[in-house]
Amino acid sequence: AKGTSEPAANSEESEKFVFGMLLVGAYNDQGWNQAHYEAGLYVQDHIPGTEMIYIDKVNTADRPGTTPDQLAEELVAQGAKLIIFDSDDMKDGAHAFAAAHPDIPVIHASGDGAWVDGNAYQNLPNLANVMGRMEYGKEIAGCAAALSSTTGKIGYLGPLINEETRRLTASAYLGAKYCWENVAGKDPADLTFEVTWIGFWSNIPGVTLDPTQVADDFFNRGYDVVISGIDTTEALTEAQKYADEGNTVFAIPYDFKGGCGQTSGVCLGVPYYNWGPSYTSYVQSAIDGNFTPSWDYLAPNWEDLNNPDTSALGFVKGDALPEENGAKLDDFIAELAGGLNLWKGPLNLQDGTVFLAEGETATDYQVWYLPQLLEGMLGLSTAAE
Amino acid sequence: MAVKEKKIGFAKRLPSSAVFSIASTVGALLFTSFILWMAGAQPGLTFEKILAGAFGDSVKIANGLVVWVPLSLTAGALIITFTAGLWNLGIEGQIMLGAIAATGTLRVLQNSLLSPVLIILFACLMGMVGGALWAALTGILRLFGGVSEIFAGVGLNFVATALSLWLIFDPWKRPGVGSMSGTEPFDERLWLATIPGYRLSLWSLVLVVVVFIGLFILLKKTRFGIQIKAIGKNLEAARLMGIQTRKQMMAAMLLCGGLAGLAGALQVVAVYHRLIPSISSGYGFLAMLVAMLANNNLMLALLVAYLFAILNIGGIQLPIVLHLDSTLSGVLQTALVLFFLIMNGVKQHLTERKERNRHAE
Amino acid sequence: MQSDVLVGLAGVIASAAPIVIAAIGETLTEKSGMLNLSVNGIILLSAMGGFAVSYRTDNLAAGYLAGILIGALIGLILAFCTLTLYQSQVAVGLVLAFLCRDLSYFLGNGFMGLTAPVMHSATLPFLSELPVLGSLFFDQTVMTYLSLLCIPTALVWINHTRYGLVLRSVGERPEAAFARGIDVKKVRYLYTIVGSALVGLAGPIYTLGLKPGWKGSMTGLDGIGWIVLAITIFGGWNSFRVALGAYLFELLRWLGLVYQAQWSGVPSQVLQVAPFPLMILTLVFVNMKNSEWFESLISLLPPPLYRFFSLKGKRNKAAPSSLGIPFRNV
Amino acid sequence: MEIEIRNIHKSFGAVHANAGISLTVHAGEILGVLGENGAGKTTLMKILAGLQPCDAGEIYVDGKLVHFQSADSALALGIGMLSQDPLDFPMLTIFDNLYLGRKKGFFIQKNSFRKEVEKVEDLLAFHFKLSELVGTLSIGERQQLEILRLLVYGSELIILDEPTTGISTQQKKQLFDLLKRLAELGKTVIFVTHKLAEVNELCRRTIVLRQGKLVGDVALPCGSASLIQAMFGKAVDLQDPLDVSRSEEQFEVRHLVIKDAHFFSNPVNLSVRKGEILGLAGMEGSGQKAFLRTLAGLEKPLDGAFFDEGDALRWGSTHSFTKRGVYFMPAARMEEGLIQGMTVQEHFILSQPAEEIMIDRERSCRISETRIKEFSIHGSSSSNAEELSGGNQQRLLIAMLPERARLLLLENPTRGLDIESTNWIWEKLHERCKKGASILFASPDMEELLRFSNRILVFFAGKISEPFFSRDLNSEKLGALIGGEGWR
Ligand SMILES: Nc1ncnc2c1ncn2[C@@H]1O[C@H](COP(=O)(O)OP(=O)(O)OP(=O)(O)O)[C@@H](O)[C@H]1O
Ligand SMILES: Nc1ncnc2c1ncn2[C@@H]1O[C@H](COP(=O)(O)OP(=O)(O)OP(=O)(O)O)[C@@H](O)[C@H]1O
Ligand SMILES: [Mg+2]
Ligand SMILES: [Mg+2]
Repeated sequence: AKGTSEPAANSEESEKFVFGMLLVGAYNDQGWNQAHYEAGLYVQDHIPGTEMIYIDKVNTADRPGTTPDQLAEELVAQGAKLIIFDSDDMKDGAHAFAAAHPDIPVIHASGDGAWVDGNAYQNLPNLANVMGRMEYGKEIAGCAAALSSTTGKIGYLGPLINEETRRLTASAYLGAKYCWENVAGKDPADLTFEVTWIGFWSNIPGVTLDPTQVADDFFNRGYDVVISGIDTTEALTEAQKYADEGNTVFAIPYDFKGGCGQTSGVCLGVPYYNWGPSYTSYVQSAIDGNFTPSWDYLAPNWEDLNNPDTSALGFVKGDALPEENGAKLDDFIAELAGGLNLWKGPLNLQDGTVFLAEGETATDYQVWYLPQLLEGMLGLSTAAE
Repeated sequence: MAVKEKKIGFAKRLPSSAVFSIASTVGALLFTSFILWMAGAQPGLTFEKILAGAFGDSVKIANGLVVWVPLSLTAGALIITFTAGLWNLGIEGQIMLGAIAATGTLRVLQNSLLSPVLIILFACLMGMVGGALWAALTGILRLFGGVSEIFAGVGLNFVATALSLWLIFDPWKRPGVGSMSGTEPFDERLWLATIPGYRLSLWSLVLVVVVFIGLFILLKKTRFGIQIKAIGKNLEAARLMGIQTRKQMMAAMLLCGGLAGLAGALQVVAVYHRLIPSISSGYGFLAMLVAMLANNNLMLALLVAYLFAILNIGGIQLPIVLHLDSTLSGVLQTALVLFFLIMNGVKQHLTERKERNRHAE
Repeated sequence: MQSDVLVGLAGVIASAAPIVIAAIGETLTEKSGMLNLSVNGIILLSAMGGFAVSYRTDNLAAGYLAGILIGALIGLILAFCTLTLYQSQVAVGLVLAFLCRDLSYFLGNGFMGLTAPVMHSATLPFLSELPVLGSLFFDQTVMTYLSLLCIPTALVWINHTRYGLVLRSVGERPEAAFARGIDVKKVRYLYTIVGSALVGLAGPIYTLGLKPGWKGSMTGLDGIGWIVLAITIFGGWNSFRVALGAYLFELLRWLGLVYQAQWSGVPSQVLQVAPFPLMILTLVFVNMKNSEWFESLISLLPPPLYRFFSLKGKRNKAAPSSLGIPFRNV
Repeated sequence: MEIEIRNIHKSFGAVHANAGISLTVHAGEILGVLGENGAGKTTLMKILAGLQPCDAGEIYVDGKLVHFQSADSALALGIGMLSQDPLDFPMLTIFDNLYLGRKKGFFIQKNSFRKEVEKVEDLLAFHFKLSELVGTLSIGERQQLEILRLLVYGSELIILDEPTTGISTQQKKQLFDLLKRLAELGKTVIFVTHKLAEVNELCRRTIVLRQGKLVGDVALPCGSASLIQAMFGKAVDLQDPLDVSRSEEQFEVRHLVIKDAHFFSNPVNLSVRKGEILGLAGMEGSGQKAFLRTLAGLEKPLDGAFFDEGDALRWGSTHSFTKRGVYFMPAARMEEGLIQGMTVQEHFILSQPAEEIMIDRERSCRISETRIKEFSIHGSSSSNAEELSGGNQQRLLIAMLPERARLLLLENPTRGLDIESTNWIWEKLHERCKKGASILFASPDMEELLRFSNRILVFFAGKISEPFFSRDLNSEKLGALIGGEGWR
């Protein structure tokens, strides 16, 4: 197939705009990386004459001896004129590459190097950051969990502890707490929200906890919803196993629109990223020659949460969410759209210190760099002291 | 390939060693082609792309050398222990501990008034010490605890991995965040100088050359070298000849760990400039394959390490241009060693048969 | 609370199942004097292969069978290279470990994230009603039952059957076994293949049951094989103790998550890597009986006691005497 | 059962170990097989017992031509062999050890088999505790166990290959009684040895092998002279050892208690003069090896001290012994002495004490060449050790002993050598003695001990005698002592 398409491609060679993408995991992982990969395909479809090239598994375990900036250069050598780094892990590589190649626009997804007020501001003219405000997605997920839980025990399968994972976990808690009290009208004292961190983004036998075991343990201890904070699907597959054996348990995966996969009756829905529209606008601006660095912390399109062309993130309801709860969830989403802010005082940190005073709302800075979990959540806020 | 021509008459009529080397290479290529065919790819094109990816331009060649440096250092290190008959599977952990020790040293000294050159030198030195101490643990377990170095090494690798993760996510975490991207990168003045425009540091190339000349002298020209060779081939006889076997085996372990630690330290000061979760990059195990394929020959190890480095770097092209997974490089590397072992066995088999026939005449 | 713990322990038993089966497979192989270091690779390749076959055929059994066959094939290659071509067991085992791992990632790329049939637990009637044992042992999957069955079967096979005696004799002193008319090579071929086939069964137990699906290097199986090797040693080549080792390993992992919040001062990696120092300490302890200082200690005893300690002491947890040592008959 | 073998040939490389041997063994007889070391006795027996294929020749059992693929196909036809070192399983129980070889049944049938064993045990009048480990038995008991096993499996012909090595006189007597009983029961016994007395005591007929050929078939009892003539081809003449009575003492052993796997010795006090040669006599495995290894610093004694010209040597590091010129030479040439895959020159480099770090190739090449010439080793500096013939390997071992050696501890220094080579090697060793070195050597060969040593220590199952002057001993006396008789 490649041989036949080549001559045709040659004619438009001059106009073709190639952009490169570095994926931290496999491009077809049905998670974080596939969301990015498909966003790349979306760009190809929406801007004629663009082509994506990629390298996946950009991590030192899979690609010994390489650095992200080095791999980005490989993409440049293959003609890439814009590079997307898709992971926080590539932070240093993305910054180094951007500094070394001022002519090439660089997008570092999930990073904060282009945030003027952020802790890691780099002041590079060609570095942009983009991140969806997944706090909303997690709040919706938390709400869906609270609405579906009968035991009031919600588990959160956390990866490793850092600022990003803390704020997302806390958001899920805030959503769950809000819906438990205000939508389901239950006693807040009956809600348990616990996070167990496996210690890494994926399972390394003999070194990290086993996410399968963590999910099992939640279900065994009467937790009937597990929200996944990791990119792999252990929570969902375990829920499916428990459900197949006659238990009523649910899971909420993460990252990818198709995250519920082929499961039946366990998936409450999935909060997902939709990187396509923002990537399209970055690529377009690069083609037009007016790429400007920015730190984009994108809210969803509240008019149409799941619109693939306008919303930076969304929430797809799963088949395990009954219509009645679905409607309640829609109401909650509408409230969020109407300006409901769950990151509003009074809110205490896990150790009891005040995070937000009565009536105070959190700034982006406060949310992004959340120092601890919130009061009321079970689980570690930081790795061992 | 590496096998020394025996001076025995009856070996003469056997096909020469080169024939077996070629046969094993062809076997590995055929096997890999078969795997490619199974994955629905064109073998010829794939190999071509790998080569293009390794030699396409000077940057790629330099990147190949960046991999070659730690790989050959580690292979050289392993040749010491292999010569002494020790299967030092703990090599991965030794690299990691080297990197950890180097990182720790840099952390302590980075704000001191010492000149960067001194700090880097000191970090490399401490890296060697770290690797050597980790190796010493395996050595002590083997020589005084009776625990096979294979299992002690494997166990300690896991411990080393856990140790580095713990350091990265806890005591040495970046301000506020533990990140998979590793510890906070060091200041640029603490980076080992590279050739402008390349990732390659001339110093590390020089280091490899120096280390290998040193290894060559050590193994071929010193009493220590010939003593560990004797130990590797016949421990009991070596002991009865008055060789201090324990001391020399321990020395072999320490040297190996030291060099592996140096490779780990170089990863910190020359490549990553920080401690990352899989800092050893699997070079330890890869180097083990290198040493096997090179049949513990130092010169060959340099070549084989380069071949493997090329495969690693060239393999990056596979997802970009062919939508194939880069682990194909690993398949080819391991297949080369497997077929080398098989052809080695076939050769020995034929040699023995010839010998038997000779006596039957 | 009580039942929480029970269910958790039942989970430990389930998640230890593949390790038990693989470690017993490795025990059989090692009992014959063969060291199979390729376990890690076999598990990965058969996990991938078993999943792929099961996905293609939509048939669970076919997947498990594929895993077994893949294991057996790798065992055959190992046996051929070491027993027929006389190459080093360590070298060949290591190379196969890495070859299989890379192969599984390369060939498995097309099967990422797909869904194949999954094995569910099959509650045993009556038995599962038993007070504590019921929920611990009899509400499990067929593969977990198989793992439980493997333990006594292997124990009886090795210690109480004629075939087991042959196996032990070959691992202890091949030249003597040869003199008794035993085809040492054949026995070693056989147990290498059978042991590897059991190791191969562990792969699909993960991808078709415990951790459904294939996710490349994110599957979280890389390293299990080394743990299996460690547990085989930890268990002293006795299937019962080997199983205990596997349960201990999973128990520690489970405790790590249960007590994560309580033991906030302890790095989370500690319990996870604990099995390795434990294995090493066990080896040190077992080998203590061979060490010089222990020898000089017991040599102070009168001869009958001395003999008792120097031989009886070694009897239990000692490795098969000829483990890893090649045998060539004339 | 009657066995007939015809024209058996067997070669190992250049060695023609069996060169056309024909023989008939009759039912109920105890046949002796005599021959010097390397005559081909073991080879012939292994062929007969199916442990080794022959290159050519036929075996008839009761007139029927048979082919053995393995030891157990021979055992199935009633031929069983007791190997020179018991081929059993120290780490298995006696029961398992006996059971191994059963062809039938899936499970191990403990009870029925136990009864079968007991029946045979009753016949032989000894009993084993079946749950014990084989490794806890003494060598003599392990032989009995092997005989028991062969009989349990219905052996009609039992071959014993040098069974009297390493067992006590007491046990030897038991063994001989047992063998006689077997003969009475109609079993055939082939008894391999190189000890004349044993054959005379036990057998009515013996064959003699020399250099792979059958050179004698003699009815017994008969005089030793003719047997010796047949075994060795010529009578050996004795020569006088050096006179060392006036040289000074340089090594002294005080209250030394050594340990072997099976016993601890009595305390030994001994002083060795410059140039003196001390022979260690005794059955193999009676403690000589442990004694030599202890003096070489390779093993720790339980008690005692070892002085070199008044300085006590400390155990712990072998190195401190070699530094003072104390060297051990093992008997197992390729296993413990030489290193496969290393050249002759490298062997010389390794064995020469030197402090310098670097190797001076030129010098070592020179040394190697002169040594090769001096010890007339057939081979070059660059030959690998395993390429040399056995005799040359032995010469290499001797040549490797450093010049500065002051005490040579030699385990079986002429093992596997013909008489010429033996004499030659002793000439070389005498040269060392003249330069002041002392020698302790173990040998299974009484003639050698009597010929070359000034004094002789006799070892018997861990008992170590006071040194005897060899001029006060003769073969009979020494033989008796080795056999455990005549001890105070
Ligand atoms: N497996 C073998 N490989 C090579 N040579 C061998 C082998 N077995 C025996 N020989 C050689 O064959 C010859 C005869 O050996 P054999 O063991 O039969 O002698 P023997 O009469 O039993 O001697 P001894 O009294 O020392 O036991 C010897 O030269 C020996 O080195
Ligand atoms: N492994 C080997 N490799 C090469 N050549 C060998 C090997 N083994 C033996 N030879 C050669 O075969 C020849 C015969 O060796 P063998 O040991 O049978 O000698 P021999 O006649 O017994 O001599 P000696 O009386 O010295 O023991 C020797 O010349 C030796 O060089
Ligand atoms: Mg013999
Ligand atoms: Mg010879």
